[in-house]
This record gives sequence, structure tokens and C-alpha cells, in this order.
Amino acid sequence: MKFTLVILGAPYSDSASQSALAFAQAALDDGHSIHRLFFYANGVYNASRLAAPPQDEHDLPASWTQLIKQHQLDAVVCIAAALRRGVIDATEAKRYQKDSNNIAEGFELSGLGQLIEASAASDRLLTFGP
Amino acid sequence: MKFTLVILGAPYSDSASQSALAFAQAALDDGHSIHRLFFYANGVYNASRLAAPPQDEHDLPASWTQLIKQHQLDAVVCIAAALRRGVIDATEAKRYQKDSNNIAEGFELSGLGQLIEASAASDRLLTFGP
Amino acid sequence: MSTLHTVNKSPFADQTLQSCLTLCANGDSILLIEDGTYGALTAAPTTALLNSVIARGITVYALGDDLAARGLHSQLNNITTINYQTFVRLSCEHKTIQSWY
Amino acid sequence: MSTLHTVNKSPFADQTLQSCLTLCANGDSILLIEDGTYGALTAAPTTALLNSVIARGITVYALGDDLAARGLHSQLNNITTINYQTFVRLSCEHKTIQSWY
Amino acid sequence: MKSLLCISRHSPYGTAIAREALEAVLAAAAFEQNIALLLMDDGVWQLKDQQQPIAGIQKSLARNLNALEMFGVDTVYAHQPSAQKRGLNTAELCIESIEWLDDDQVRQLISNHDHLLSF
Amino acid sequence: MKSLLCISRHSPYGTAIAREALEAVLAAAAFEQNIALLLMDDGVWQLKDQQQPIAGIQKSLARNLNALEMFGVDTVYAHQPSAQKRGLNTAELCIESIEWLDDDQVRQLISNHDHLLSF
Repeated sequence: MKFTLVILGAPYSDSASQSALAFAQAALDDGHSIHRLFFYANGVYNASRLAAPPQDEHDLPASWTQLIKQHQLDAVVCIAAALRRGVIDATEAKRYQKDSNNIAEGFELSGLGQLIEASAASDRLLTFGP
Repeated sequence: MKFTLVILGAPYSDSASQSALAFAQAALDDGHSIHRLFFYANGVYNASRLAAPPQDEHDLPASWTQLIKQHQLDAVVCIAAALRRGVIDATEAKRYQKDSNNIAEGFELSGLGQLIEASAASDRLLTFGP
Repeated sequence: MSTLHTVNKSPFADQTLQSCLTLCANGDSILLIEDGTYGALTAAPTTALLNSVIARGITVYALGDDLAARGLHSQLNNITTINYQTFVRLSCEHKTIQSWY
Repeated sequence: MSTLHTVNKSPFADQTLQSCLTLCANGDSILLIEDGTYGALTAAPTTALLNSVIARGITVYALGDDLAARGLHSQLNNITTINYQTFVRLSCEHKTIQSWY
Repeated sequence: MKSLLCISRHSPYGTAIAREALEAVLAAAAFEQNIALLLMDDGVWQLKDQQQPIAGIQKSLARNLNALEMFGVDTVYAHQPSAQKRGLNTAELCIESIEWLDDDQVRQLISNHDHLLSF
Repeated sequence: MKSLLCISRHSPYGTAIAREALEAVLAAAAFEQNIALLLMDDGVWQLKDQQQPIAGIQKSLARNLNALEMFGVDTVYAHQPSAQKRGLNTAELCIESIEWLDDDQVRQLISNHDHLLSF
């Protein structure tokens, strides 16, 4: 089956991101495909490459980046939610005259239309709430 | 009176930051002093300089930066909470081999000891929860 | 010395206001902020407990800005509407502040 | 076609599980995850409602990883413990998934 | 075309989730998708009239609700028992075209849609 | 020296707030401040024995609670009615030195401290 997962929780403060990651891994292990990961609301914080958790702690953003790379997943971060929260790429940094950016490899900023398109193209849509 | 405020909520997703800012302004207007602002848990996200909310929306991180500057406030961001969440300064970026940083002007990364010291030095300690 | 309790969660969704009302002491004050202001409504499940707390002499306040944002103007319990300046004053008048969230 | 309901909040703190149990339909399934697993306990305020839902033929599951993290091994309601693989399978077997949080 | 139902269960100003739910609904409508909105639990507070957010600090959520019709979302569904439990007077609402549903009608509405967006 | 009471009301793994509360208590103890910890509401779940967090993903909170004594926080206070309401068996706990308080004793504890850290 084709899944789309919507992730609404930040990586460290609640469990949504961790549960979504475990679900995504289980779905892929089972031979299903993931049409899109859509990071929205506080979920956009998962797309930062600047997190540096202690070495004995799970690095959730790094795990997402790895999963996305390994399975060539489409990982979209809602651009409106991300700009409000300070998750930006080089293009937006230039547009808003910010001197740096923080988006991690594998994530792409795009609009809510990507969520709508994904729901139309997927067999199952799951939300992981904060 | 001398206040210390502990801010535990992210700037956009819940109301803690907005309430704390309004309280801080009212306290300063009333002639009280703020010994320290301590940003902890998801409150550390207030210290990012990369947020770019729409022009017709309140820019909370910018308002904090302005208040801190105007009143020369001591604004400490818990370093352990911030590193886990990807809020870092130039020093930590170098230490963790990150290619950029995102902390806003006026905020300083430091340890939980700064919260403990502040509580000892303040008449009142208020927490603004998520 | 007494405590100022702030509560920021809706009593229709969350047990927080109920816990606060159960544990507040004589001489304390309670301030409803953010979604806690839904606790000012007579329809709230906490109304009986809140009225018994008020009857004990505990004053219950609500932040006017937060009531207004939510359109809460009518059918309110016996609660005093205040602004941030009064919130600051209440924080000075009580020794400690407990935030229930 | 039926719905899989996931619930991630503790019924001791939050009304979410109660709402889910009130609105689930015959043929649906319920999966307790994260702090929702506290709803598996017989001491939960939602237990009577949960048992009536089970009696209607709705199956209630709980994620084993989340039960184990919290040390919830005993005094559980009549609930099936599952892993993420079964969570994926349940998502396939129901047309829609409603996340209660 | 698949039908989408957005279920919005949270109050309007305490968190941003109600606003972000409405933005998703508006996006779906703008892309001419079959989208419906169901408000329940504290989500029905979004319907309260006379919302007066702090000028320059908060943005009105009632305005987003009012924009739905313009984008072609003609009906907003709301769970009647949620409103009743909260003493939300159905004569004091910020939008007009609301279809009130009881428990069974909510179950029916959910079963009539292909996907749920849970907020 | 001012006395600090940390009130921790949230469950151990659903959010990070319980862990960050314990880290604040450990910091206060490390700086040799007068600090006490009170667990209530879902915060009493932190005391449950046999917590088995997912290896490599979650970190044990019971370990942080056990570290308290080493840092000189001798007694952890817990609200007995919160435990009773949850069916938390006081024979199945992850630490030993707990002082159980009823409602009145919690009020007394709060009034005996100069500052509260609310988690």
C-alpha cells in the first residue's frame, strides 16, 4: 500500500516524531511504500540539521535524514509552518535576508498543496499528533 | 521586586511565550526588574533568529530580542535543552561541527545553574508552561 | 505565605483546573489564563468545585485579553477579570506562583 | 469501511480517550499509543466505557513498546498488545485512520 | 477524486493547531479537492462569535472560518453534543452555515470519506 | 538560602517535560541548593517500577530518579491521592525513599518553600 504520514510533533518534546519514524520503518520493512512524509506544525522542527543531542541519546532528525536517504523518500516540510518557526533553506534565507539556514539534507520546503496531492495519491493517510 | 521568568513554550505553537512576554512588559512598565529570562524545554525555540513569520503576524522572537535589548535583560537559553533542539551559537556550532548557527542577538546559551542562581537571587519565580 | 495559581488548560479537555481547585489553600488566589479562561464559564465541569473554592474565600481571576480573544463575555462564574498589570501585582502579593499546565 | 483510531493521551489527565470511545463505530478498532497506553489500565476512569466498547465487538489494542516503557504489565483491561508491524497491518485493514491527541 | 475530512478538535487560541488545520482545509479547497471540516470537542469553540484577539499580537480565527465559503467549502460540520456540553449557544456563532451532527451522524460522516486529516 | 520546590505533574515518556524537570532538580542539587521534588497527577507515573524504555531510542527516567539520592536529594515527595486514583501500587516503585503526602500535606509543603518550579 502507499502511505502518506503527517508528522505534527517536534523531535524531542513529545512522542509524535518517534512514533512516526517507527511506523515508517515498519511499513517499509513490510514492503509498503511511503508516498510522502509531510512535516507540519511543530513537526517542521524535525528538519533542522543543527540539533546536537548527547551521544547516548537518540538523534531523531539524523534518523529521519538516514531513512529518507536510504529509501529515497519524498520528505516535504510545510513552508508556511517552517518559516514561522525558523526552519529555512538557502533560498528562503536569501529571500528573508537571513544570514544562515538550517534545513537538513533530504528535506524540501514546499506548500500545503503537497499534502493535498499526497492524500489524493495515497491509499492511507496517517497523522502523528503532538 | 526582582522577577525571574521561566519560559517553556515554543514561540508559535502555544501561548506560553506570548503570555510571558506580556507579563515581562507589564512588570517592567510597573517599575519592577527582571533578574533573568530563562528559556528551557521548547522555550529555547524563542531564541532562533531564523523565524520569518508573515508580515501581518506578530514576530515573537523579534519582540523578545527587542525587549531584551531595550531593557538590557539577561536572557539565558538552557544549553542542554537548546542543543537537543537545534538552537546553537557559533561556539557550539564549531564544537559540534555544524556549518551554521541560529541564535538571536541578546540570548546567551548557558547551563541550568543559571536558573538555580536566578531563583536564589529573585523575589519571585514564574513559570510559563506550554 | 500564600500562592498564586495560574491555570492555562481548558477544563473541558484537561484535568488541570480540577487538580488546582482540589489543592489550592485558604489565602491563595487562582488566575485563569489562555485556555484556562474556559474555566470561567458556568457550563464548565469544574464549576461546582470552583464555587466551593470561592465560598472558602479564595479569589478567582481571569485574564481579560484571553477571555476576549475567545469571545467569552457571558455566562461567567463569579470571577474577577484583570489585565497583565494586575497579574504582576498578584505575583508580588503572593510568595510563590504555581503554574498548572 | 471502518476506521482505526489511535489515542496518545493519558485518560487520567485528558478527555481524549473518552471522546474516542464515545464516537467509535461498530467495526472500528482502537489503538492506544504513547501516553494513551495508560488507558489500558483497569484503574483508568474510562474503563467502564472501554469495556462497553469491547462488548460491542470493537477490538482495542495497545503498542507493546509504549506499555513496556511505562512499566505497564499488570492490571490491564482486555486489550491486545501489538508491535509496529501489526500497527501497519491494522492501518491497511481499515480505510481511514483518526488520530486522537 | 478522493474525499478528505479534516477533524479539528482543539480550541482556537491556546495552541496554533486549530489555525493550522484551517490552513490545510483552505489549501485543499484552493486545489479544488473534495474537503470537509468537522469541529468537535474543544474545536467547537472556534465557532464562538465576538472573538476579539489582541490587535497586532493574535490573528482572528473567525476570519479564516469565514474564508472557507469563499473557497468553496460550503458547509462546516460541528458535533452538537460537544457544543451542548460546553454551553455554546448556537445563536452566538461567527459563521452561519453550520450543519450540526449527533454521534451517529459523525460516525456516518467519517465513514463517507476516504481520508482523515486529524487536528 | 532560598528553598526551591519542583512540582512535576506529567507522565515520564509521552513528553520530555518530566525529564527536563528532573534535570533541573539535579542541577539545583549539584549547586548545593535546598531543593525538593514533588510528584503529583500523572507525575506519579515516574515512580512506576519495571520501566523498560526502548533501547537506543528512549532513556530511562527511573535512572534519573535514582540519581537524586546520590546528589543529596534524600526524599522525593509524592501525592498519595494521585497514586491511589491511578491504581499505582506503592509496593511496585522504582525508588525507595518516597514520602507520601495527602492534600493538606501538599499545601503545607508548598507553603514551606520560597520558590516553585512548575513542570
